[in-house]
Amino acid sequence: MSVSVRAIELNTSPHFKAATSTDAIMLNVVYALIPVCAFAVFTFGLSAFLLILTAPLACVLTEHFFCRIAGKESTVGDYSALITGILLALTLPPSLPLWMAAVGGFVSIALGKTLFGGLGQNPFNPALVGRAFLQAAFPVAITTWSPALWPSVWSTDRFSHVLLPTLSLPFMKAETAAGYIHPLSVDGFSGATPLTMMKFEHVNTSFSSLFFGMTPGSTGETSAFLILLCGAYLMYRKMMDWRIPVGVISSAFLLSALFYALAPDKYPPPFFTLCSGGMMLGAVFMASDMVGSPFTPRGVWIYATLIGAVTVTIRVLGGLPEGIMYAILLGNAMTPLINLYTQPRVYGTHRELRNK
Amino acid sequence: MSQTSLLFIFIDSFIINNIVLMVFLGICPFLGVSGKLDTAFRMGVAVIFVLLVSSSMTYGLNLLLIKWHAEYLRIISYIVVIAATVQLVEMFIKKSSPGLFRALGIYLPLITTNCCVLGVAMFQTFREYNFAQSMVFSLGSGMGFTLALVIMAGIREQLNLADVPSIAKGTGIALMVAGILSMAFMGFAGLGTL
Amino acid sequence: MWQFLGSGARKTFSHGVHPPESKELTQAKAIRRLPFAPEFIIPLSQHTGAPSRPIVREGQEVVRGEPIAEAGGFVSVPMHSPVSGVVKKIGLARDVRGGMSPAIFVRQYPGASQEILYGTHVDVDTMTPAEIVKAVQNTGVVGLGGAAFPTHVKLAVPEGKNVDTIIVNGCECEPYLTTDHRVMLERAGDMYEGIRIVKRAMGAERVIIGVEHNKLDAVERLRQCKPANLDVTIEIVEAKYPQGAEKMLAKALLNREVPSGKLPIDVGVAVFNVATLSQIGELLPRKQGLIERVVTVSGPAVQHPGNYLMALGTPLRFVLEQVGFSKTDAQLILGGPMMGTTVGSLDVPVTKGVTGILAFPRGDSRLARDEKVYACIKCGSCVQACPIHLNPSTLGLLARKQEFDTMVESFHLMDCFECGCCSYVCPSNIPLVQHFRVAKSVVRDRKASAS
Amino acid sequence: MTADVQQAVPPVKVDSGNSLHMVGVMTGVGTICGLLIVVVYQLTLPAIQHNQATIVRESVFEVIPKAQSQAILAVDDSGTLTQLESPEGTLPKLFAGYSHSGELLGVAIEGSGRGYADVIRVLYTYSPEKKAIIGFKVLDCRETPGLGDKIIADAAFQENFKELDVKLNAAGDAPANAVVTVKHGTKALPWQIDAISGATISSKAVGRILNDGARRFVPLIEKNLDMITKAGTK
Amino acid sequence: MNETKARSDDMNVLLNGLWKENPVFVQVLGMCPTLAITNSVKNALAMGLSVIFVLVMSNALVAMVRKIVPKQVRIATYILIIATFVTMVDYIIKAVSIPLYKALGAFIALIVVNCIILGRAEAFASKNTVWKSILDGFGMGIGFTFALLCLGSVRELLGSGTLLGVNVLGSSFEPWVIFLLPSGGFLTLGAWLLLFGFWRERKMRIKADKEATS
Ligand SMILES: Cc1cc2nc3c(=O)[nH]c(=O)nc-3n(C[C@H](O)[C@H](O)[C@H](O)COP(=O)(O)O)c2cc1C
Ligand SMILES: Cc1cc2nc3c(=O)[nH]c(=O)nc-3n(C[C@H](O)[C@H](O)[C@H](O)COP(=O)(O)O)c2cc1C
Ligand SMILES: Cc1cc2nc3c(=O)[nH]c(=O)nc-3n(C[C@H](O)[C@H](O)[C@H](O)COP(=O)(O)O)c2cc1C
Ligand SMILES: Cc1cc2nc3c(=O)[nH]c(=O)nc-3n(C[C@H](O)[C@H](O)[C@H](O)CO)c2cc1C
Ligand code: SF4
Ligand code: SF4
Ligand code: SF4
Ligand code: SF4
Ligand code: FES
Repeated sequence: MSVSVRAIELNTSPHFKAATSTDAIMLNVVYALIPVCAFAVFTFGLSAFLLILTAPLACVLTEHFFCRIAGKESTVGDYSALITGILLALTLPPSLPLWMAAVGGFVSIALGKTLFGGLGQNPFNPALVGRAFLQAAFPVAITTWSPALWPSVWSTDRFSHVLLPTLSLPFMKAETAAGYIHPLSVDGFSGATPLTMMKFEHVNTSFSSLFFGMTPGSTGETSAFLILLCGAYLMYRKMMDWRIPVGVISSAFLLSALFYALAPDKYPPPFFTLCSGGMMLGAVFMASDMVGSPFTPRGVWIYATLIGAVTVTIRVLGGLPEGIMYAILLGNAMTPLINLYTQPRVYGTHRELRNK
Repeated sequence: MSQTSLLFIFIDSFIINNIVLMVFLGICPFLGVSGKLDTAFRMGVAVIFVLLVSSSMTYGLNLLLIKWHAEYLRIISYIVVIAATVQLVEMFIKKSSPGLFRALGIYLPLITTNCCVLGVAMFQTFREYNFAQSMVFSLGSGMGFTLALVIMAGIREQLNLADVPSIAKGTGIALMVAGILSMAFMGFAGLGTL
Repeated sequence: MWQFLGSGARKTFSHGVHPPESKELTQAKAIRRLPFAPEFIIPLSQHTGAPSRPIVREGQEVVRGEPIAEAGGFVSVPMHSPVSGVVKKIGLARDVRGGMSPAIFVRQYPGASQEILYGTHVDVDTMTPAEIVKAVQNTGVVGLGGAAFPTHVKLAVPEGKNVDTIIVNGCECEPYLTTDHRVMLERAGDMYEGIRIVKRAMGAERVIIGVEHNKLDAVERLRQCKPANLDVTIEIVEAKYPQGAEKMLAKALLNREVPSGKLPIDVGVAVFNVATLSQIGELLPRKQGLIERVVTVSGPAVQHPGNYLMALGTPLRFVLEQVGFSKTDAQLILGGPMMGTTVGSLDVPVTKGVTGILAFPRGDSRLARDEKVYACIKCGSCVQACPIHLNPSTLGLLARKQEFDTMVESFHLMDCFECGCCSYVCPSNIPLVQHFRVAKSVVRDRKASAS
Repeated sequence: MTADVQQAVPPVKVDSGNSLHMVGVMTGVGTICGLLIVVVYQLTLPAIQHNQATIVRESVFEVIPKAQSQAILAVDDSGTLTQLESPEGTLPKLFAGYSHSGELLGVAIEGSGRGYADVIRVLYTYSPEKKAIIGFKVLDCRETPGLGDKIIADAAFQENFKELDVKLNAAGDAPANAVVTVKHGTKALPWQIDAISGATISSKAVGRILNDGARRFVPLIEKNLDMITKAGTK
Repeated sequence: MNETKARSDDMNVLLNGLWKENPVFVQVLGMCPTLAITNSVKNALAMGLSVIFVLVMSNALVAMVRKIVPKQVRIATYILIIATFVTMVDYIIKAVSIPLYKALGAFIALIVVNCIILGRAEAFASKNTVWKSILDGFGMGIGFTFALLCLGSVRELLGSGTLLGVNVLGSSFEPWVIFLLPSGGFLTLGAWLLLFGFWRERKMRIKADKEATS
């Protein structure tokens, strides 16, 4: 038998590759976010659905547009812009005018990502850059909340009606606050999230409402349970660094437990801290974005602890009810420094060795 | 927390109303000397040092101006005193610690024309801080300046390895990063007031 | 503490990767001899160091085991004829990298018995260390673990240095390869003899054999036939790539780190591969030369995978014909999938450094090929894989911007030993090791042209 | 520098003549500068004083409805009041407003406190007749435009200060009820301030400023009511 | 002939500061006032006029004394001169309007250390005639004011929907508060620089294309 080989490939080692690739990781994050989105639509209705459509669309179009301008191949295929859009939508209040969500999507990608060179090169979490911009630009609209429409309101009206501000004309003022709840006529909604109630009235919310998401809040942040579940899937698939959520959550828990121990009537209990506001969504899906987080083993813990501690500090001592967004952006800002000062010691460069 | 307590003044000047990101003082060195982490850190230390010395000098000077009813000479005398202080500090360091001079020397003259030194002196005068408050205020401002500068330098060093579009290279991208940092620092607003 | 929980207190180093092992294809297959090829190609530069100098003429008849080339210096070894036959020519032959390099071509006499007629018995116990070094050089043995570094050079401990521990490397951490495994099972006696010789030559106090925990039968066998008068410890280490690298092994077994830019000998350690030692133990007492070695032939495109004893110089084409290889579109790898090299021609011979021949059909899912390269997403997988604790992510970004000086000065580029763990894990498919190889060679060239 | 270049450049002489020249120039320039400053200072001084006085006067008239004349009273540490001619000095000041007929309409008090972004300075009126705060104006605030700065002009918020109860307790040393800011839409008692929704922090800051001021100055005003009433007739 | 040349020379000096060497957009100097007081057109205008005044006056005085000031005390003298005019502006603004003075805050005093002014004294006025120096000061001042207006108008328009306090975008326009905040200042200036960068690059590309075709 004679052997003939037509095409022999020349390649450099290693010739093996681990199976996960970047686009696969991103796609799995999208999968993991789908249940959270579905629950948001279930809770808040049609407006949430439109929001979760608009922001990602704006992100993807922006990314495509800038790739075309730069004459590069479009990079929307790596799904990262899609994630940015979905996460942005999940951090916005359900009743936010869609045009504002589109602005947020544009800012996320343009200012948060493309400007720095695209995927992987952005120092800050793009979705949070977009949200921080919206928060500073439209502070009233972004702190106007609508009630969770389950389990108290079972009417399916929410799937056929939008909240009034959702369809506000571009660049025009949102409909007035009074009209927010109008089409669904929910009684006794105070327009406050568990966090604002805690911060400004010292009213606690029941654990189960918080844990399973029966509270008003940003579109995707309400159900701590679901977020943990979806995060666990990603961690199981080794597509997410478990140390970051664990670090953020435990440092937030410890610090708020300390405050609570000092003055239980003034400060929220630690479980409230963990399950309210954007803590879970931020810790699990946003702090864990590897692009803006350190990659050294010690650095990861420092980063996560910093985020947890800053969040609790802002919530407890600061002027704002919520601080996770700012904490993550600050964590991102510190990342290059953290990386630099926690470089692992290179094999064979022990101090004793060097002295020899 | 009382707004005149030393701790509050420190936190306020350090992060809440960060002198660079919120008050807009010292932007030129913030943009100009933030290319390299090492340089940035040294510049920051030099500024803290000069701020402490110059604000104690201007504090005393202001007392004299008030006593002599010569407040109209405030700007001119402050800037002269600051320039002289920087000169003296430079000479003193050169004599006493050549190592430190080598590290900080070239930054000192630049600091004279850095508006955060005069700005801090002016603010402490307008806010009628006493001596301890003035010192804490200038320490907090100096550290806030250093913090912002060092963060910026870290990010810019990292961006050197990124594909920043050519039209944004340099000052453009630095300003955008500063804008995002400034948004991030907004989270501290109202700290200690509720 | 984590290690304790995770891997049952097996000794190892931190970081590294776990590629699928796929050793079950060949690990149970006893060593079998491959038939002699009609023609052999013996490159003069099969080892690290100076090429050997031919001592035969074209047309000269040679006997199996006869020296046909002498050492070209101290860091060099002689060559011996793998078959009885005639020197067809001395000229250029294709090498693995696709270039041409000098070699001796020997045509087999079809009817020859191929008995080894060469060699006499020598008494090792009466030899001085210097005589052993010379004798090892004469056997032509080089590192059979893959690097092909002349073994006698390692044995000659320089003045002022001292080797207290000899590590015998039985890790074989590369996927697919099972030659060391089989050698330990089938040639343990020769190996212990080799250990005795080497220990005497270097005056070492201690010998440790390190074997990965996926070869427990080999451990069992080594324990059984350990000579009573030889003080050897057998240690089980975790099966993890690159456990077999000498730096990692020294760390795992002795918790010693070879200082950056130095050799194991600087921390009193010498590392030898099990096959190297078994050859020394076999050849040196008989004053014979290295003419064959065990090679694992495996991979999905091979019909009869196994561990074959091959005469050095056997052309690849012949090997593949013998083991049954039918594909026309394939990737051939000499060595293991993590560190081996692909070959561009079937006329390349098996040399002293070849540990395995692997054949994969095109499109095999494990192969790194044609994958879309994304930007580095700073996931840190590479940082957590690099056994040297480098920062491949930043090194990769620096390489892209050609910042070679920063790579060397701030990020220890020169400590990278090209194990490939970083490339293996990178989800963005960035060819990190390739970048580092290029960078290192640029830096070396610059240094050379500067001095 | 090479040797011939060094020769080409004449060495700078640092003799006494040169430094005399230096001192001379500096003195000259200094004199000119000093002169310029003093001239401008003198020229602008009346206008500046006028501006400052006007601003204070007008603000006071704004917060004391229908007032026609006013008196400025400084409060020293011991709690005694002295009448001033112009609003200068560092002591806290009260501004009493009088009607055409010289009747005391209210006393304006200046207060300041930390808001969301920076210090908020306000002026508000205590009416001895109604025992309540009846006027309110923000002098200085750097609160977020669109949110916190609603405390300046928001009509609903201003409504709080039409008559905000600060009547004294039986002992007469402090208001009977502390002024507090409550969440938007929950004002129920006359001493509560209804917060602006979306600017709770700024609203609370205003409440705190008023409460601190009332605790300190309302008992003082009530004690010195005669003196204040008379000050208007001077 | 000679006269026209002189006139075009003057024009060059004047235009240099306005565009080619714009202190803010090109030289990146005087950043603090540029960012701090540009949240409305009115403030920008007041600051711009103040800087023009100080620049022209100090340039003139520096040029006058340039021949008699010894090298060692050059900088000290310049600072003295600049501080004088800044003090004058400080008082003039206070005399004109106290609210305006408050809006500009400490930044009037900080004109002293504005690198543009010392920079022009050092780089231009100390080497040129009084007339040229006045022109340079005026050009640079106008350039600075132009930059302030670029920022001020964008920030006021988007941040409050007004220009010079007049409602432009209608009452139902939702203002983008961020443009009035510090971060908006950074972002707006950054955006202008990006825009100029884009123009410059496009011009260069067109030029390169032309050269390639010819
Ligand atoms: C230039 C050079 C000099 C060496 N010198 C010695 C030596 O003096 N002693 C020694 O034990 N090994 C020496 N080595 C061998 C190395 O320690 C090592 O065993 C060899 O490079 C193969 O290692 P590897 O298979 O891990 O890459 C030398 C290697 C090189 C490349
Ligand atoms: C990444 C890497 C992995 C290695 N793995 C092994 C191994 O599994 N087994 C082995 O014998 N040598 C391995 N080596 C080579 C050893 O470092 C060392 O050179 C060898 O054990 C020395 O023995 P030798 O000279 O007898 O071959 C590896 C080298 C590198 C760089
Ligand atoms: C950019 C920004 C600016 C803000 N400015 C103010 C402000 O000036 N005054 C204020 O009271 N709160 C300010 N806030 C705080 C929030 O609006 C806060 O939620 C509010 O004060 C309390 O909420 P509520 O009144 O809806 O209960 C600001 C928040 C952001 C993000
Ligand atoms: C675990 C994980 C979390 C992520 N979180 C974010 C996020 O919070 N915001 C975002 O814009 N992109 C996120 N991404 C997507 C992607 O990393 C991001 O768009 C990059 O920052 C773009 O360079 C995430 C991706 C992964 C795998
Ligand atoms: S010299 Fe002027 S421009 Fe340069 S950094 Fe210093 S202050 Fe900025
Ligand atoms: S060739 Fe491979 S299996 Fe053998 S020692 Fe080297 S890395 Fe391990
Ligand atoms: S190839 Fe080099 S950088 Fe990559 S893991 Fe191995 S030693 Fe580290
Ligand atoms: S593994 Fe690849 S993508 Fe991840 S950090 Fe390293 S180089 Fe970047
Ligand atoms: S540092 Fe240049 S103007 Fe402030």
